Amino acid sequence: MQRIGVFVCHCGTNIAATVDVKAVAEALGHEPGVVVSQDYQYMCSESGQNLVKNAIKEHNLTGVVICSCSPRMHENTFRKAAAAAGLNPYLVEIANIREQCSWIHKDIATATEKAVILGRAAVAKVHLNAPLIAGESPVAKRALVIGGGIAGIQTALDIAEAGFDVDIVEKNPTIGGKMAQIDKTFPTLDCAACILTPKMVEASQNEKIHIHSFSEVTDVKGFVGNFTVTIKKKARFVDETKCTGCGLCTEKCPMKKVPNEFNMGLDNRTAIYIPFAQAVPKVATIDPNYCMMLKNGKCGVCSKVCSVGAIDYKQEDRFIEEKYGAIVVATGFNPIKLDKYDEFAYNQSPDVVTSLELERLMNAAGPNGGTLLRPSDKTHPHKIVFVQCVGSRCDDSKGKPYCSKICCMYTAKHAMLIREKYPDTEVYVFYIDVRTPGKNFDEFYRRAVEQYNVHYIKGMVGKVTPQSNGKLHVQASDLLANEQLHIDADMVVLAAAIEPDKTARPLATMLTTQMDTNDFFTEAHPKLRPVESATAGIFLSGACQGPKDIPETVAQASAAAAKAIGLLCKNSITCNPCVAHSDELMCNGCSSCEKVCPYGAITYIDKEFRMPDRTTKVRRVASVNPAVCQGCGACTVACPSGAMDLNGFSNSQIMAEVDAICK
Amino acid sequence: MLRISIDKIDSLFAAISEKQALYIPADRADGAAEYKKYEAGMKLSEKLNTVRSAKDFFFPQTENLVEFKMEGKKIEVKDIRQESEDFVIFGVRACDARSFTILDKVYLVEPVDSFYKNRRDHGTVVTMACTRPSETCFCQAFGIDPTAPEGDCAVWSDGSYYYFKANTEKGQAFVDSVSSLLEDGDTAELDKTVAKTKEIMGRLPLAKLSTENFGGDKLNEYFNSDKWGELSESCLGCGTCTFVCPTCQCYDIKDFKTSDGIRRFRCWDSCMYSDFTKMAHGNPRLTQLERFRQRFMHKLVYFPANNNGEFGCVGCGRCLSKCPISMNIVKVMKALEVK
Amino acid sequence: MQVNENKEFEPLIVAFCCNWCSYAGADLSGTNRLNYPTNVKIIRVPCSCRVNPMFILRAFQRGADGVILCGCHPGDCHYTSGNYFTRRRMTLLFSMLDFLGIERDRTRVEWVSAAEGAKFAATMNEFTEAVKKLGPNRRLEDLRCRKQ
Amino acid sequence: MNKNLKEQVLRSSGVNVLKCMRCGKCSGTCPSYDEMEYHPHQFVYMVEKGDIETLMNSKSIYKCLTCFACVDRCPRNVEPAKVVEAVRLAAVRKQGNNHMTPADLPDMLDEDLPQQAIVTAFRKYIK
Amino acid sequence: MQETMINRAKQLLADGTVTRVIGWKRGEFAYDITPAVFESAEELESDFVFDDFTSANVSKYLVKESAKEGKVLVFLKPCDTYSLNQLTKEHRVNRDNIYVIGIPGGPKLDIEKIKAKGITGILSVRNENYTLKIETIYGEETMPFSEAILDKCASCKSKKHVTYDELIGEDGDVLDSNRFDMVEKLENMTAQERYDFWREQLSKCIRCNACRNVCPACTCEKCVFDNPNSGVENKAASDSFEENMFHIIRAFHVAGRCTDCGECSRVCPQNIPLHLLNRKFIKDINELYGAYQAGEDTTSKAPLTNYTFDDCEASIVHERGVE
Repeated sequence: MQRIGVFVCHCGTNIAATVDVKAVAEALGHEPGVVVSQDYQYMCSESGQNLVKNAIKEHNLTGVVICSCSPRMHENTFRKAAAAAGLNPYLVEIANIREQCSWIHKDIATATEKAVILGRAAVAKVHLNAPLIAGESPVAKRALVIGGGIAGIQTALDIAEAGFDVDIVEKNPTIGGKMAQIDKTFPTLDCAACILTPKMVEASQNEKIHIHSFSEVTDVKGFVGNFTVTIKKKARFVDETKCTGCGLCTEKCPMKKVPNEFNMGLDNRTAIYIPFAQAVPKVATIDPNYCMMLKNGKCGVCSKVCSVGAIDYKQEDRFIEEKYGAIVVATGFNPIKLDKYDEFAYNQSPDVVTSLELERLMNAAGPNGGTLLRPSDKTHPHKIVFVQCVGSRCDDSKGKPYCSKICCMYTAKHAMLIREKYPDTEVYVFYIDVRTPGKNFDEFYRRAVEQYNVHYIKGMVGKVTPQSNGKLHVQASDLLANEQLHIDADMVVLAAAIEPDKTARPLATMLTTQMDTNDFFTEAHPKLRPVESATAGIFLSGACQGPKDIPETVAQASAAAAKAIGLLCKNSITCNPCVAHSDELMCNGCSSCEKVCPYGAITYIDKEFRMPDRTTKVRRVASVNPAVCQGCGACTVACPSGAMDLNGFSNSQIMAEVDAICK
Repeated sequence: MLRISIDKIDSLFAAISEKQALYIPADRADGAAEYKKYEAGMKLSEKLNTVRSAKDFFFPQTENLVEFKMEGKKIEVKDIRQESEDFVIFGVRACDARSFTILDKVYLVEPVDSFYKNRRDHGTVVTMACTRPSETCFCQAFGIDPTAPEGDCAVWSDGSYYYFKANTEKGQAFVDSVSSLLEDGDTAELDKTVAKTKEIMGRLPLAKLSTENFGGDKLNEYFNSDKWGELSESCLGCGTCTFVCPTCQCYDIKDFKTSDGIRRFRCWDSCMYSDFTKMAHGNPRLTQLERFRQRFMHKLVYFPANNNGEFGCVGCGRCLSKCPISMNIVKVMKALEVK
Repeated sequence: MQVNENKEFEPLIVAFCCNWCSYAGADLSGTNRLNYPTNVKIIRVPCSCRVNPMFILRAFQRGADGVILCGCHPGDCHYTSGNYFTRRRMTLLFSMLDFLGIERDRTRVEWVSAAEGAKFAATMNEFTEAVKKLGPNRRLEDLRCRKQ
Repeated sequence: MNKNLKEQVLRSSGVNVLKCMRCGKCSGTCPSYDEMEYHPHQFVYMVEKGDIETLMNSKSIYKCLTCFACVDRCPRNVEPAKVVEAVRLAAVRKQGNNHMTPADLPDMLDEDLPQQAIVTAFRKYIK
Repeated sequence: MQETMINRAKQLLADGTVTRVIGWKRGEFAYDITPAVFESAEELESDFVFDDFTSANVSKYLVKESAKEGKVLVFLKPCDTYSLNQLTKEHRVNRDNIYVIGIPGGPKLDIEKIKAKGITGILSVRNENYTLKIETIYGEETMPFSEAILDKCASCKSKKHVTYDELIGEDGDVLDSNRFDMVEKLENMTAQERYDFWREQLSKCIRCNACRNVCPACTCEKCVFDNPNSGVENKAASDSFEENMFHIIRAFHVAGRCTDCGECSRVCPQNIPLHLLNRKFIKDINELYGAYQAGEDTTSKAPLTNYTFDDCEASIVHERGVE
């Protein structure tokens, strides 16, 4: 038999002025199961709580109903009080008779009647409350960072700084990411390599950081605090532990016509290569698509010249498995492919380039050693047209619907750098809007216009036509002058939209994190939890969550690190006990619940059941991981058999409330 | 014999329904027949039978038994039994008429079911002889003569007249109450109709179905028969057969929480349902095979064992035409029979 | 609720509110002393997606005259996607009730954020009025539960 | 502003002019730009403002080649050429403003002009 | 056709591909055909039947049968293959343990429609050039084949087999069916008319659960209506509310999962057009969330376990209907 105590709070006059609290206590005292019903001035006060605690002990209560302010206010207070008196904290229910009764009603009679009904619903519910015990699960003290660009490096450094081991998985032979390809950074114009490479070195030298370059995540199992991740270390045919990065092999390799991806294919590299001088790890990699030794067994030059014997043509992909407490996704972005934009002649003329290609063309370590020359004839361009928003803000299948955010600023940077270095070059920028929200951003853009005399034209380029004289005919509109412009340019630079890296989507599936329709990872809350994914223990760093410039990326990377550190600091995680659970006897294993679970908390197991005729039958049934479940209840409604229920808000509890209210 | 011309039947119905509630089989929009409370203009259905049997009048699908009023912590028990009104069911076929005899053996023996008795006492059963039996009919197997139905009063039709004959006191009272509308007449035409019907009965596909190898003493022959597995294999476990059956009598008692108390009611149960006779300790029939067997063993063996050889089936054929997968007592008897 | 000859019909409204947005929004309308009728009784659920169609039918069975479901605005769900499922489920359920001839104004879904105390109160006022106009729920009530 | 006309143009073109983000790519791409008094991007904007009559009275609408370059290249799928065609249609449909009467026909007969064209024009431009 | 099927089944039994065959077994009369499992050539030879009355969708039996040892052969009509796919998708059957032979679909006959014509004492039914010759104890009767076909066949949605291991006969196409006509008609009525329509229909319900138990989407280990802890359990409707609730919840539970096989209406002893409730959901789903056919494949996301950011609001129900 239930022994329920009801405690009605006056909240000074906040409740008592419009609700006859004595009458409420009296009425609820007559409810079945209620053994004590009292009212008090301030139930949340020390003495009010003592009243509750004493009643629990004195009457040996099995449930407590507090009629007071919103549970969002003091539910925890009273749960703690109950726990202190030896009653399971989840046997406490709150009837909200302040915010949802006394404060909104004026008539004492009706407000009192409603307060009684709300109290009765809480009593009905508490009859069915079960004691819940919050579970705990241990936390593996190691973090995984997926992606070794500036976001991943920053996150790893911050986590390592806090004293935790952290692994970086980078799919390319070196960390550094897109930032390593960039020449200068806005709005300060400092050299990207000069600020990035020290961080790369720092990461490689930090004892706590373990870099798995040329590697990929192939499987993720487990949940917050307890992920098991399989990492594929792709064969690079060079023993990382032996290679000193001397580069002799790359000099001697006879296969020299491999498009150099680091330079956006604007020049060539050898089949065995180190992507760039400051690569980390500085280890050679053999490209099996071009290496003649790997393709037909004829060559072996690199092996012969290598003084430490690091070359290993027989190397195979290796898989390692590691446990992590937290995972940070930092998979970054890529410019979109421009094949569909015929009007800009990107595929027709080498002198039409993307902005990232321009970065390489202008970089001292780039194909032209830092001198800006037209890719076609290596002459100096005198007229350059920049086209903004190529593929951004598009409502069609060719492009992306969002603003890529970084293009306005880097285009101003490019224009300025060109005008600075080559004052004889005329620069036109065709824009739809110039977006410069950011510290010193607008000033930077104004400098390009005012100080460097870059021609900013509001309007879009309609067409670029390569001419026989090597010029590019640019046809565009100048909306403010209301005229069509025709410019014969030497080069055209396209600000291609950026998109999440292609590896992100399969990764999201493995991580059971959500993505938006553009394949950007979805944050747990767009305002308040911007660096966490909705899946506990998975954090988001950098452009994988949305377009970002370097300062924003670094800020988010550190924020994600802070969140990960917060998790790793704990020895164990206390789980919310109000989680879903499945009645295996009733579960059909139909997977409906799994499909609506935003957290991937539901898995299926084959379980053996004893059948009525004493045979056994193996059936697929759902199993909820209480450490991952957040208790939303979506699964309970998706389940047709009602096998899935939610602790603390069970079907029977909610229906008891409905019944009590409708009585 | 007392009779009334078919075209005057409306006046007879009107006269009956003036004194007490009258129920007749009438056609619904979907073509099926069901018992409806007579209202002026309603036509007697020409269908052989209704989808639901006539047992509903004495043993309705749900019936309130008792109420508990609750106020705070006080509980008050309320007896809600009321004396039933008098009523007449007209046009009950011989099979359904026999079903009341079977139900009586369950509900009117000690302890008497007061709810059933109340209705039985107040209801007059007016039966109607069959003229156009269907291929699914097998009442003959249970010794029922559809041309001479039981019931308080039997009615025959020869196409021009309805003929009346009281079988019981209640039936006689009924005939007396409408005697002003009846006239005496010869039965020559009727005798021909009856003879014709009897001839058709002999030609029915199930005319040869016999119960001689079934009965109360056949428990050992059939309980462990290996046929049950095969027969029950396709059973969906729905309750169609039991709910259209005029003799199925099992019920479950349930409580319903109303706004101010509990209403205890009973409702039909089906031995085909997985929680049939489920008790605190568990369920004695855990598989569909056992539940399926229960239904047929009950009708063909257990019931006769306890009721002087009377079978728990009247051969109305409803389960034959309504079972979703066409598994029925005839197929069971034929498959099971050990000669 | 009963109809009394000399008393205006007072409908019973059951409001399911998600803990994170709408329940907080209801609290806010209390904090700001924004009145809405006592007819509305709130049941707290973790997320609007916890509301099973059975709960809604249950409320009608037991004597509710209107049922309203409040959750976070689409895109703001505390559990990221719960209210998207709610939206589909309730659209279909309400459409089915409509198909069965149940008055459509007896059911509603409204997105109320934790900041929209005023919207919560306005919604409840409006909904109560709409249900009042319909009169007592007769098409989806259980006579056994009707108050004497 | 003539609301009905705007409605008519929007309906017959099926274009949502509110999608335009004023990038001017249509005008940047238009081969007839210089022939026009009002250019494609202005077209879209004028329809949005409801200033249809000005357009109907402008020769610009007949300068559009309907090459669909603007439709193809518009990043927002606004389809300016369809708006142009819709305004032309609106002009055609305008009662009392029909460009031909049966009496005009004999003068128009020209041996270089295919008869088909005359019949088509006649059908199109007469009440 | 029947001969071909029996021969193929015998072959597959003989070569050990399968150990059992699910098909239909002839009954007492022309029409009372029972789904059955056959284990030998002899059984097939004597009892297997495939004709105008073999309308039962046998896919649901695979839940039980595919869990047993040995592969089972099943003959599926096009509509039945949708059911099997849906069961496969929901992990209710072991598809690897099933050998599906696709067979041509209906139209199949509805004995109720023949009997509704007043024809009784039926001894045999022959289809001669789409005229039914019905031999009865009261003499021979005839009626057009088209007037006796099952409702579910009259609004057939597809002649295409969506899953099979082999086919007997040609595969057909997805059809442009008129299956939503009646739903639309009801939608265009006033709320009062719809209410009256459904009251008349649902008040006939005797809660025999035939609709639920025959439904290939209703394979719950324990149905909420049988589970005393669910809060909605009941055995018989004591009030019209319970009649409504049962059918609303049942339709809701199969929404987005119902393949529209039409078995529910076929087996209803009270002729309640239950399929209209399911079709209403199908129609709504198609209109609001894009065309979706449950059972068409085994991978696509079901409409109720899926969403888009710009789904319509529930208020669309208020906006579109007539009053």
